Amino acid sequence: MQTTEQASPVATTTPAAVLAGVSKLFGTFAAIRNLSLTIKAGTITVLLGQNGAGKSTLLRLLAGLTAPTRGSVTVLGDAPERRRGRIAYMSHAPMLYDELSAMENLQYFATLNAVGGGCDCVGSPEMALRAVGLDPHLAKPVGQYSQGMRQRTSLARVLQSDPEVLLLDEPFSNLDVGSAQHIVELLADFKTWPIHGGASGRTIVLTTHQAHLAESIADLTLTMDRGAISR
Amino acid sequence: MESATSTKRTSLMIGSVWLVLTLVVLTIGFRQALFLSPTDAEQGDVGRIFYWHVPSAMLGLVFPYINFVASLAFLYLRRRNPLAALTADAWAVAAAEVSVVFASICLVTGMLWGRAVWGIWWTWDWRLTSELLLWLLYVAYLMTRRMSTDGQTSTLGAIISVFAALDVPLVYFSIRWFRTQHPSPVFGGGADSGLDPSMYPAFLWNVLAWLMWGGFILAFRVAVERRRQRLDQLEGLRMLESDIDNFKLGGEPERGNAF
Amino acid sequence: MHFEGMSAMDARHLVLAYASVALFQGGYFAWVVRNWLRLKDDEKKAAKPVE
Amino acid sequence: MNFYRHVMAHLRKDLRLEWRSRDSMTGMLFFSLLVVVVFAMAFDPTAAVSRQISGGILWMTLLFASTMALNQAWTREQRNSVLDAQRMAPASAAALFFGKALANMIFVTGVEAVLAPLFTVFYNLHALGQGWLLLIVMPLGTWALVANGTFFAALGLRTRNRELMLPLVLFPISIPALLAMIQATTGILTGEIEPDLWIRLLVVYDVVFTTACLLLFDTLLNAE
Repeated sequence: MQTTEQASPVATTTPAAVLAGVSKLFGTFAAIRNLSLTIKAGTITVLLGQNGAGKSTLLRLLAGLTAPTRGSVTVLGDAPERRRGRIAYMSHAPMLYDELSAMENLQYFATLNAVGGGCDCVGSPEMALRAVGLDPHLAKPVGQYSQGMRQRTSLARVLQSDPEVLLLDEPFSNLDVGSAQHIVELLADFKTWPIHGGASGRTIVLTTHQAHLAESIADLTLTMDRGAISR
Repeated sequence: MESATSTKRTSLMIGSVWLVLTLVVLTIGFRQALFLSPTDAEQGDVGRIFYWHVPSAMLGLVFPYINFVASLAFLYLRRRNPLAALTADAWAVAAAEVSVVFASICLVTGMLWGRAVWGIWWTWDWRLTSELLLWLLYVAYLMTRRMSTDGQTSTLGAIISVFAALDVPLVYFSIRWFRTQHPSPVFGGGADSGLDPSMYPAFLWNVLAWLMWGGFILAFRVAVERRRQRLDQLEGLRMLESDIDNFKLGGEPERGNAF
Repeated sequence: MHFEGMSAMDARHLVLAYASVALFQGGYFAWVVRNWLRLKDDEKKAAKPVE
Repeated sequence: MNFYRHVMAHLRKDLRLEWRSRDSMTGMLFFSLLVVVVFAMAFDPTAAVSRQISGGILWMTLLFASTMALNQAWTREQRNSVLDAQRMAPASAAALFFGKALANMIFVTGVEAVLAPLFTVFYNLHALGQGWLLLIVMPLGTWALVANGTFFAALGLRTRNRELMLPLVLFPISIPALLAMIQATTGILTGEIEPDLWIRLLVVYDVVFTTACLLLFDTLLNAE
């Protein structure tokens, strides 16, 4: 961890993400309809809504994995494709190699995330695995893990990259109540991790069906319906 | 709206006039080629295929360049100016289709000529082989566009187009070396080396005619493609505006994850 | 030109070549026209308000 | 420096994955063996004939075998959406391509190492030209197939019919390279053609297309 303490984030800095009149069509299916939204830096936003309401697509837009059909997406002051490494995204799929162990997977992604003389002390794979409650020395390949363990490995993968914007798609879906509670506390803790480089705080956007779990840490709760924000 | 319909009308008028002119020139070319130009002493009447074969071959080499330039423009504009990029894409796909049409004609007329004059339909001579590969490359381009998933067609097409454009000169030279080392007996005589002055009028009229036709069909195809793109956008807009009636509940939850 | 009868191969092939040119260009033209007309119909449909 | 480190990370990971499953290596090896046997039965080659045709057969075998393996080259990335994680990382897309291409190069070279003695035995081969030139022709030719193949296999991911797409695009684009490698190999085996012109063509092909792949891979990966 970085030891230099940051002053408490100033409220009037650049927002973490801005969506301006964003629509996303898949063929003739409108996943996102004319959505405008500003996500303040240093906050946790929880997206609720039914399947197909557009939550996942919204996260993929913020991650820069897909481009909007109309409108513009800005994350950390620029297009998300140009903020690679500062945004992390965890989807339904584990985004891990089944044949490799958790440690091997995380080390691989750690190398990919290290650009230039990046500080290796932050987000070491071992620490990330311990943080989510997994044994770093487990030699079993990820493919033989239980759903919940895979979910936690996946979370470790995004945490180790030490992101400023963290996008989580259903982070609690396959977890038992105990570990879900543990993850909620971990996320609340993650928000307070110091950042080097003068950014104004870590931002989390997550989607979930279990509203009661996320309520305690949410700064903002939005409900999506048919590609738009209804509440 | 007023100006949009009037420009539409103007372009329709220009198109019709151009088409009529083209048909006139095509008729002149046809008459020249079949009735006015002298019969080739060696080849007989079948030598007249030359007047369709050669202009098609020439144009079949021009349109790939248009496709290449339009594809580069598309790749450059893709993120910077999506609307202009769409126009570039319309030109690219139109040029590729027209290339395939002209290359097909070149191949078929060439084969008909070869059977009558050489006695064989096909020989793996460098010229024939390169033309066939050109045809294959642009068919591959069109197939890729057909098979690609929504929203990625233009980008994938543009990438293939760049590869094809890099490939064509290499194909041309490599096959030329290859066939120079094993000269085909049929190409010893040099039957079409040099052009007799008496053939000029028929030849030039036909080049002009097919150039005009090529330009017409290209512009027409671009217009149709532009229209299709506009309709697509309109449809998208309607989808966005219509609220509930078009919405399938729980539809496509996996869409967001599709790679 | 003088057609000495269609049995001669060169005359037959010349006609075939001309037919193939007409077939390819005309066929492509017809295909484009068909698309054009079909789009025109779709545009008319799209112009109607949503019921 | 970053680029090198990232390429090595991708390469190490691919080698490790292949070591754990050995899918593509065993598949390619057995397929190549089958093709060699089938051709040998079809032609009943004598030494003189086999010199003429074995260059072509060797490269056709490798082309089909590697196409088969390359079709699977990106399935592991696709399965758990690992590719999305790789796209999100600040490492360049070109490094991802290059690492994967190098890994495939190693696999196909391994297959060649097993195939070469088999060919010599089954086809009674004995090079009449400068046999050592094969040591230049083989890697150059293999790279031509593998680099383009890796690229177009990734392109296939973005289409509806991945398995069909790869040969459809790869074969026409590879024709100059195929011609060059077959001619060079035949030239070396028969001693009748000077292979250096063809080797030069292969070098040009490799340089041009590797550059194109490296430059365009980012566009391909983020085509969405």
